[in-house]
Amino acid sequence: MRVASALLISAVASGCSGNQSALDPHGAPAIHMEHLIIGIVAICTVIWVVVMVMLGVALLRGPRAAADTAKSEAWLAMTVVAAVAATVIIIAGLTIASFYTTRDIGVPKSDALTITVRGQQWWWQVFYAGADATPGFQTANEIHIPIGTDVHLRLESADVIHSFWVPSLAGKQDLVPGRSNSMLLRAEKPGVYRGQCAEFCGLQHSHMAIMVVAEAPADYDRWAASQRGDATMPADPDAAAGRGAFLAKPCAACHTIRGTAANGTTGPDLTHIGSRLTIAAGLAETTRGSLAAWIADPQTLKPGNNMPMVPLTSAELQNISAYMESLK
Amino acid sequence: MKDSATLDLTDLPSHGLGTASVSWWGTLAFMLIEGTGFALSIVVYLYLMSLAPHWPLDAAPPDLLAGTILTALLIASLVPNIFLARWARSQDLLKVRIGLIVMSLLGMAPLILRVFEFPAMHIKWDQNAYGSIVWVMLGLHTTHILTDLVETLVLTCLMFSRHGDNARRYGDVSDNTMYWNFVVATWLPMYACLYWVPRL
Amino acid sequence: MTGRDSTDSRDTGFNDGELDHRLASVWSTPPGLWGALSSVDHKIIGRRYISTAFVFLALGGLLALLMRLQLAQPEARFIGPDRYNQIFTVHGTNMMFLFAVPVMQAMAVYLVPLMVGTRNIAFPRLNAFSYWMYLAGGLLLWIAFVLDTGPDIGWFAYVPLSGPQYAAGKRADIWAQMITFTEVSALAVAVEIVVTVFKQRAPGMSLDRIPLFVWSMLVTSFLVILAMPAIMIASTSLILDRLVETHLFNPAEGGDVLLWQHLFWFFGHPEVYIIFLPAVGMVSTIVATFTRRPVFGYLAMVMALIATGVLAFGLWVHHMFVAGLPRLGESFFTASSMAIAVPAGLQIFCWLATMWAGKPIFKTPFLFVIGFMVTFVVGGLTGVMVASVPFDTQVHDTYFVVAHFHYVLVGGAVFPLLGAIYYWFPKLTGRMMSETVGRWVFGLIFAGFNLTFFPMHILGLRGMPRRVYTYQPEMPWSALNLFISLSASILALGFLLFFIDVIRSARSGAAASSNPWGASTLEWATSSPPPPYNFARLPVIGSLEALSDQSTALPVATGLRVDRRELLVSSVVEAIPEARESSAGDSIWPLWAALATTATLIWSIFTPWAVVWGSIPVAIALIGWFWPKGVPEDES
Amino acid sequence: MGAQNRLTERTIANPAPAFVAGALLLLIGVGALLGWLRQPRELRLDPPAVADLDQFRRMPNGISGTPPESYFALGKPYETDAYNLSQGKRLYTWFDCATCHGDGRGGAGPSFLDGWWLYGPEMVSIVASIRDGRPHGMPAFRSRMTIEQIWQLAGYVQTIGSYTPKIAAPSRNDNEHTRPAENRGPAIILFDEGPLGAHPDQGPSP
Repeated sequence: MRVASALLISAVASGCSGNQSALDPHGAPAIHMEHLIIGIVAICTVIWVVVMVMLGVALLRGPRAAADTAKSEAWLAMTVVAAVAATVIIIAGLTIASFYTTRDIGVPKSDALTITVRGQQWWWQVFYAGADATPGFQTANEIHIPIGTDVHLRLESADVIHSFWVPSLAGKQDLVPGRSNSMLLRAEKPGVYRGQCAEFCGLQHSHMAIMVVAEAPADYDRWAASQRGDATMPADPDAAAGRGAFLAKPCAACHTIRGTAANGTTGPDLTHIGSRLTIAAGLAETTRGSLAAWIADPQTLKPGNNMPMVPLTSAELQNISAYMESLK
Repeated sequence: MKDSATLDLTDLPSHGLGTASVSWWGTLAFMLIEGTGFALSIVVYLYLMSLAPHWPLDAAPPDLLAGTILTALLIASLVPNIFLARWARSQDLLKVRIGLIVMSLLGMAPLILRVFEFPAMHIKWDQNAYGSIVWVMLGLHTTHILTDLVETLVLTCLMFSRHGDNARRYGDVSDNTMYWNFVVATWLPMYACLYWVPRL
Repeated sequence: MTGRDSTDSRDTGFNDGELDHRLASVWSTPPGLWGALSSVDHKIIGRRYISTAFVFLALGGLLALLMRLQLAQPEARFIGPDRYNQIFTVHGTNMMFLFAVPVMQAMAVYLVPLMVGTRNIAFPRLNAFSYWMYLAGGLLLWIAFVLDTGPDIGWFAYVPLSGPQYAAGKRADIWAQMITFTEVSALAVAVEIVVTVFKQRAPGMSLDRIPLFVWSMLVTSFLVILAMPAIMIASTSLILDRLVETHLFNPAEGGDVLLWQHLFWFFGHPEVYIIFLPAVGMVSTIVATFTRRPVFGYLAMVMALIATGVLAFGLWVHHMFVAGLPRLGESFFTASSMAIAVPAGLQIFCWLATMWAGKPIFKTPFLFVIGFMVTFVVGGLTGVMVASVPFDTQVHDTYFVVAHFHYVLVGGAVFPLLGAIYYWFPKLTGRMMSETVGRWVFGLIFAGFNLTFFPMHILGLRGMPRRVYTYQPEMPWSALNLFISLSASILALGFLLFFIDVIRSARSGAAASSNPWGASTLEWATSSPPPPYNFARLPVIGSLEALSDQSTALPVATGLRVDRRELLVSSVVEAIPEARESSAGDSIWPLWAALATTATLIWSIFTPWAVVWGSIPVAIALIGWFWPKGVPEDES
Repeated sequence: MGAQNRLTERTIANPAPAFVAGALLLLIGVGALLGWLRQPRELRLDPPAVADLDQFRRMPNGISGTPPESYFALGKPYETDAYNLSQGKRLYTWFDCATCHGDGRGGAGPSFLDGWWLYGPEMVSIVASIRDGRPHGMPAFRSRMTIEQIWQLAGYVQTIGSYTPKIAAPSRNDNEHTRPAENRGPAIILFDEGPLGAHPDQGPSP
């Protein structure tokens, strides 16, 4: 059943959809790690097979000598010593391979694009720093990076320990309160790479996903420019009514929409929520319907999260969803 | 299966003393457990110190007086303690009784001084991590003085009762003196850590 | 006082029947409830301990089934996140602290005194106390869980999630205080075992003649003694942080959240070997018996045990590879974590050599050993994988790790334990378990286990994190999860059959002779089950294989008193007799002491003053425990 | 000595495993019963129950009043339930109550720790103060929080000014420390009798 676990794993890997898998790497660190994983798994599989063959033969071999002779004992002793020596050599080899891979994963350079990710129960707050002329901006649960460049992630936590893990791009790194950790993120080709909090962080640890959108540098610059802008007044009358409802209801106390009076800071910044792929940390795709479902009853979809169920009429609900969708 | 008697144990003593005693080894094992605990508390202290920008955190270094007198007293208490151990070994009831009374008093005196040590730290447990760890360390050691004192008091009562004059009791007194040596010995690194490390 | 005793109180003057009668009158536990509550017989307490641990195994298994039910489908609504978090926390805590460690120690409580040829464990009242503390701790956790106040912070209880700000209510305190209960009982048993092995071995059982199981329990006990204080400091600090506002783990006031992880894993990694090393001893014992020859390389096996024990303290950081520690330090821990594969490998090779040279007899206990070899090697190799920093940063906190440690703990410890139960059942109960059912049990558990846990490796590599109460339908994990959940029912069926077999065999199994397997260790030199005094006359040991030569009479020592509970104290290295020593009689005081301690510990999660007021009844109970009662055991 | 006596008392019977199993089952049974009686942590209240929380009656002077019947049916969760209290503590930070009330010692707004509560210590008064605002600067939070959050916050605020520590009260926060935590009853520690003295009628008496 487990005879060819390496084969099995690679067979499974080739068949999977690949948006959140250590075996489907698209960034330099993850590629190095995948080589190491496949190498170690292959070696270990061979070792396992050899040990099992020895076990089988030892148990089932044919007629045995009537009594142990000193000679056979000495032969056994030599075999055991040789096996231990082989273990030492293999272990040393794997340790060295591990060191080299660690070195290859690398550390981010100081001039790399720096993105600060702040873990919150149960969503990701993302800060893009501004430069001299350009202001920085804030987004949530979604990171855009240009392909082919090293990106430096600064990882912090607002409450408990979380862990940032986008397996197709890199290994994981914890977000530890009171400390600031760094990791290197790099994508080699455009795509959407899903990640998920990997350190148990309370009630909604299961629903704390993050999307990394890797795109060509020009696309990335266009995205960054649009994110820097404030939200615009929606043209659609429903959405405009939704804007009014949003500001009148408790929504604005927790969320910020730049360009409006809404400046709450405890929930995700919604200035460009309509442009994000998902809502509620990867819970659902961003559509008017899913937005309405989420706003109507967040505690059913994600029990225990910090967004309260705000009593709304169905018209208010529709209008606010339309407004959210319009915030591209 | 048949038996064949090959060894006669009749002449062995009916209670072992020192390393031939089970309770001696038990005491040693508990000392190992608690010693590990003490060592870890010092490690935690040094770990927190290594993270802090300055040490002690927001407090003056502890006043030396109470802690130093207590340390001197503990070291001095080793002398009657060693005598008591010797008397217990020679099973001298009168001297053991006197020694136990002396050691009971020498168990209480450090507790009085300890009352002055807590304020001498110039910080409370709930102010910051420095305050927390020094109170935890002092508390941990105080618990050990207290438990040994209770044990000494109970043994003193026992030695004045009809159960007293018995090799087993002398063994218990002897183990108790060993434990007191341990309580004193563990204090010395803690004293150095609590009072002198902040002055480095 | 030597020589004061009259000769008619010595065993020399009696024939066998009269001697048994006299010894039984001194060593037996009185019948009835009071006798049961005050018993200090290591066999009674050992059986009690083992049974309780298996009850906790069954309960923990039920929780595992609940989790598998919830995870069988994506976005299932069978269990909510709040309850699920309690379930996996209680499952982990229960299996580690209430099953795995206690059951191994419980086997030792029962077997070690028999295997070293003494009449009771050292400090028998402490042994009774440790059982009551263990029971109280287990009940605390489970009653809290049933009350919906079970801990929901994971068995590792990382701060700040378990700290004052993010863990509301008393859930985390119950976790931390339950640790104290099991800690006290584990430490007490460890001390008893160390002293029993050091000082109560049968005459002539020098260090190089100690059975391997006893060696493994000796090393394990030292691991307990050196590792448990770390969790004691950690859990106490957590309660202090939560109750009286200390700041040990609060980064804003100079504390540190990673301090918790260091302390926890400095205990937590040796904990794995605390569970695994006894299993190694069981495997060695079973292999020797069922290959009809001594284990190959006795000295190498002992050295491997000690080396594993030492190395166990040097690799805790491999649980923290993604916490953001300096890379150089992490590399050291990669090397040390890999290095522990060497003693483990050595042991595997020695067993293989034993099987090679011996004549295997495929009875149920040996089948479990074969199952152990197959699965534990997988777990060991995946352990080598997670020791590598880059490998670990991909699989840390994923189902890969869930698979890995279940292979190590179930494959590496529970399989040998089940084999050990089949093997020692005659000595525990005087009856044999069914060989036919045993083969079914082994088959179901072995197949069910591998089908359940092997796919988890793949799930982990494909990105499924641990400790999630659900996952989304678009993730490609549904099919494997359903498969795993279905396979878990095979595993559950195997365990169900095991429990049925145990209960049935204990009531009506075939009667066992004193040595049904033809084994060579001392516990088989007395009847099954052993009399309350274990050995009418203490055996004298002349070789490693105490019973290897069945034809000649067993050499024994005479001269112990029969009018009090008396056993022999011997020297540490050579086991030369040093003294006759009394062994404590039955007492109710350990129970009172445990109740007083329980009340204090539970009360202390509500107010710190509980420690002050609670220490008074505890002190009274301890004085009652130790105060001489004028019985022969209290005097020399 | 006594060997013959003990001989008659003792047999090799062993009722222990059955006894332990029995005791264990009994205790688990008791636990299960208690568990059935106990209410679990409520993460989502039904909308009608939430709406009902808004329906309480107040005395004409704005001090005190009667909570809705359903509040008692739920078991007064916002005063006794640790989870709700800790959520209230979060809201205290998130809604910047500290801007006016400081760490509970007051500032621009009144202190919760001085034994003098203008509108009394009852839940209904606190909920009304938060929901509808009060003269002299207390804004209404009706449009900024849901009513359930207001009850949670009110439960927490009541805990700050408590003289007898509540078991369910939150403990310290993971940040800089300015006063003893709620579970130590800070009001009794920090009580500072002002010029007006204590008002047992309108505040928790020290």
